[in-house]
Amino acid sequence: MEKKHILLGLTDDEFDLVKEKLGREPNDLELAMYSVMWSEHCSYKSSRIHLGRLPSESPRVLVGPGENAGVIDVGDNIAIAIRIESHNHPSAVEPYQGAATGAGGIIRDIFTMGARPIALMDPLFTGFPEKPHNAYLLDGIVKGISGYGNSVGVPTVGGNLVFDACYNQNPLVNVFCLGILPKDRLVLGRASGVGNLVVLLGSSTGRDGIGGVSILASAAFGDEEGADGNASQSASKRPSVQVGDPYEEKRLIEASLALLDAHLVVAIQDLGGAGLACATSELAARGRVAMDVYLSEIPLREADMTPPEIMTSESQERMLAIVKPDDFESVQKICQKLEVQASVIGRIVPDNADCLSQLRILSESGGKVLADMPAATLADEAPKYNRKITPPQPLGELQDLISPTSRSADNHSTDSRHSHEINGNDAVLKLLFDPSFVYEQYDHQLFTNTICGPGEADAAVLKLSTPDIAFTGKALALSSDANPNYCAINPRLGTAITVAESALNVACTGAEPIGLVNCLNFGNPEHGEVMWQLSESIDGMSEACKQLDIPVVGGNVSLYNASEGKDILPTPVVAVVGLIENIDKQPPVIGLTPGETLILLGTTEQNLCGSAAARLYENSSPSPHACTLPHLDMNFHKRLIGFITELVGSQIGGSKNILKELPGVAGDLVTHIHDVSFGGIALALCEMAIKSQCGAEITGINTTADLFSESPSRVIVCTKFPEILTALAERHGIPAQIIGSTGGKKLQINNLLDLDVSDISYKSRMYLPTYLEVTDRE
Amino acid sequence: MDPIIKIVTFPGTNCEYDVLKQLNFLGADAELIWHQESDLGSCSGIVLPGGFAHGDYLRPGAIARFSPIMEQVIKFAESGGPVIGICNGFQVLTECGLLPGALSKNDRMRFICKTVSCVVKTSGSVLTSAAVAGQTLHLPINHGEGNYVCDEETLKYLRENNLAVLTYTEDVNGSVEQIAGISNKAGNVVGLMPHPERATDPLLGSTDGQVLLRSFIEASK
Amino acid sequence: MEYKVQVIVKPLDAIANPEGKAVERALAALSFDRVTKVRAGKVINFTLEADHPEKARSITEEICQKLLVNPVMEYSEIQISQSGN
Amino acid sequence: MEYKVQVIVKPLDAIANPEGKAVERALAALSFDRVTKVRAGKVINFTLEADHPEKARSITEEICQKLLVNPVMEYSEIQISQSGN
Ligand SMILES: Nc1ncnc2c1ncn2[C@@H]1O[C@H](COP(=O)(O)OP(=O)(O)O)[C@@H](O)[C@H]1O
Ligand SMILES: [Mg+2]
Repeated sequence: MEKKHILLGLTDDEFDLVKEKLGREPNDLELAMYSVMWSEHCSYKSSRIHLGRLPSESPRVLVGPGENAGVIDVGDNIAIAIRIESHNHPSAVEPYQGAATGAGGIIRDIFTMGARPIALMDPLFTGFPEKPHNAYLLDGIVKGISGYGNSVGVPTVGGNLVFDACYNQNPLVNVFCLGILPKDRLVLGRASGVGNLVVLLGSSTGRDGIGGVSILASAAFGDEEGADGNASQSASKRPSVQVGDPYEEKRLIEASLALLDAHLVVAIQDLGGAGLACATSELAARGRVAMDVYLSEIPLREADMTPPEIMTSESQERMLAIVKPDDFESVQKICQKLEVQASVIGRIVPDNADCLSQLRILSESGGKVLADMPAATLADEAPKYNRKITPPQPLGELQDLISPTSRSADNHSTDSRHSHEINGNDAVLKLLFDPSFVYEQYDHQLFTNTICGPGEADAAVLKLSTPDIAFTGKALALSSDANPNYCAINPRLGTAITVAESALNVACTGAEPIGLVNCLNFGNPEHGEVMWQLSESIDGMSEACKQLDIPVVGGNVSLYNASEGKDILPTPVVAVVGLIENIDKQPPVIGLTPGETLILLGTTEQNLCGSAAARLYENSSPSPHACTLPHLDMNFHKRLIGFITELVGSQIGGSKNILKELPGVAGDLVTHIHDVSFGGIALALCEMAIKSQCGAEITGINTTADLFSESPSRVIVCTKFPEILTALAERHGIPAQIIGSTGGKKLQINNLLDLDVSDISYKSRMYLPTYLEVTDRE
Repeated sequence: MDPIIKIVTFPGTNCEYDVLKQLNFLGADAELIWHQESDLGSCSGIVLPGGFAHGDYLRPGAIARFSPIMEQVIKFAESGGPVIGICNGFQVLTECGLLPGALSKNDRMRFICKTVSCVVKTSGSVLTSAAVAGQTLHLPINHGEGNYVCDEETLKYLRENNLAVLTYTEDVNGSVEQIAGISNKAGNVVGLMPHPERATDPLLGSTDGQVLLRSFIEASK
Repeated sequence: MEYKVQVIVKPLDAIANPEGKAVERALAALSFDRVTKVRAGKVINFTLEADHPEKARSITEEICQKLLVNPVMEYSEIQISQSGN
Repeated sequence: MEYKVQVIVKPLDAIANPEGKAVERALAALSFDRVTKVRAGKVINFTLEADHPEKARSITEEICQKLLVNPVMEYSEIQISQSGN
């Protein structure tokens, strides 16, 4: 029989380290708590040493990485809290509940900080829905986000939907949440004050999401608990799925915010992965205080739970608060009104002279001590691994990573592999799909803040306001982005380009990027090549964020993602938040207005390396340095972002009015705007055409490589004033080229593409329902 | 006595502040009232707003109808006071019997959030008095269970009395006769699935919901 | 006495049943084409303390009528058995 | 042969059941306080054409496994009877 710690997922070395930290053998309960706290998911043991390289500071940052969420100052004594998290593996087992509890978990991270959650985004990655199992997963995931998000009352305003066979068995479900708080409501998860009460709020604790820990109670160990031998009981001890209850969470949000407003809690922390083990040890460790927890006081859903099960249960919709004894009655009153259960389950106790900040688990107050560990050894002292990094062989010619130098003509690599094979019409019809089938299942308008919802503009745009914070003219723009194809070929540059795209997306709505969170979805960290991808990706993100002055205020790492025995493509996801200082009308949206002119800002590199169109004609997955990605010129990109932010920002109400200098502009200079990314100019134009049911005739794009290149730093603008706009752009050092004019019912691009707008609309709209309206688990 | 509109809030309700904000924006006095209250206080009109009262478990509105405040709401409605139920509020109104029929799951079994076209069928209700019969409005819908069902007899009753005050211009969720909203015979109790409060602020696009909220504010004076 | 109660809530025949239709479509797509007339409803199980079986039934009927069933679109079937313990 | 099939899908014991919890609270508030352990699931009824009862059962089991039941959180009870007509 295998050793307990191995079954619980700890290595022999890790087990030795536990013994060293404790100065003795851990008992079962302690072992269970170390095993969950030292898991990859909770301890970031493989990634932590790399994450430190990300820039996390700016004058606006109030709370950086390390807390439950990052907090950024947006002026007027208001701050925003943002965070993103993955729920990949639970979603593979039970897509509805996996996605639902993913949304629930990230929402708790936000209101833990004192912020009212007001927006979600859900970057999703699955295999192609043509395969029934993928359709089943995607449908379940979308219904889970919809079921939970809508009911808990947090609108889902954006997201992504990416298909690749590498996600067949391992869908990625990332969920981002944004909240708004008055700066003085900010609280941190730090326990303090000897004598203060530890109060558990919300749901009862059941056997949800208990992983390997249940084996401690299994018959195999023949110990005290496992004696009943009842078959149905042992079946019920199997690891079980977490079920979300959005109604409980909704009441928990209201109760937590009410408690914070009334200044009734000293500290508060959500319960997520590793349940009470995590929340108690983190609260104690961060606050450097000792804590006693009384198991008898924890409301249980099932009477016969063992101590390890109770302490590691991942039952959803629970929070842990530190409350002064005198305030508990008031806490009870608020909780009773809002129908939230509140139980005192422990106390902050005086430090023992020689062992500081002990976390003790007692059977009951004054009862038997079942576990006794320094809190920090659980929360902070998991081993950190500097895992082996193996660059792929042969690395070939190392690509100039991020070139800050401006582009010169000979910099243009002309990788037009496949360009002779690509049929424009055919490629477009294969690549286009309309995600509205997904986001129409999400409430994206709650709080009447949504100025641009999903699908309308390059970023979602929300009024900066909540039920308790009045709108003052400011708005937020949100975009989430990923580019696994690019990251597979060159994780460093690919990630930098992902950051660049996300920042440009918010700029297209007139916002200045002010913060970023990321979710690093990678394969098995014990594979040297995966660690290389991870490390490179972090460097690419770091460089891009430094150059664009965007602080990384939080993130999440999900490793061991693999399907059919193969690691997934490296999938770093970023979400950028932008701030619009003043808005009094809707930003230009994706679309076309007949009778106007289309202008391309930025230059196209004729390079199909890593592009979606080229991928259609390749049989294998993109591999490291299979070809050379398009360049990213950061100086230029930064200039482009600045220009677009000002151009759009001043049109929608900004003060820095670059439009003032422009006589002869009656009305909007920019009627529509869309960045060029997935599918290149071809897909950007199709999306614009479909949105307005208006055609265009493009004469300025001459080659397939131009049409499908996904080189960064480009934007298409629709305008009534082409001369004025091109002159203005050029004055700001932005190349601007007139590429065609709008009107009619066809999208025609020289001899490269010729399609009816109604046809592409129909095809793209039908893609998802065709496969998702009928789904089975297979 | 100043006219005050009461917006009933159940645990799980989530559109109460949106309704409050937009009623204020249109110049009305309004305030929230918690479902456990058993006294309406000074009240000239009642809104049951959208959301997921009691999580919408079992059936939307099924549990909410037993809240203490509902007895008062029913009395107020029976005495002719203006009462509107938006989305989840409509579901509560049918569950508690103030309006006939029921709202079942959307026929495609999916939640729908989008803007749809509706036609005002009659101006004979507190929600449509300022509108013109035949007028088309673009209104956001946001529901998983908005598929209006009723038996033949009820349908006949609705038709004969012209009580389907608002209908969709196309089939969006399977509702019989594309019903989006109905009123009682007196016209003082109206339930509708679309969210007029989401189409009131010009910065958010459509302002077609204003005419409905204005009618209601007028009736609540 | 403790009773185990099972209430099955089914859609009335005259009322459309989208959930059943969706299941039927899915089954047809999976080539289970000999399945027809699919109707979906819900089941609620609970434990009830009552003095005798008739009492348990009448309480359950009251519960159905007040809460579990909306007679506009549903009806219920009740099963009551004495609890094992 | 035509068979009437009823499949009851219930949550596994260890799995949280928010709907049951909400119903239990509502019943308590309505003074039905002798009701406990409320769990909600679903029921699916359909008609199945099969050669003999065993076949009907095996098809139904396959349907449960493929579509109606996710075994990580649910289990099913199947009842099959010969159709009246
Ligand atoms: N899973 C999703 N949830 C919500 N909105 C989505 C989702 N997937 C895509 N969208 C929305 O659809 C639109 C198009 O998505 P996408 O093509 O990924 O955007 P981008 O132009 O940034 O690449 C965006 O507005 C996006 O927010
Ligand atoms: Mg974009």
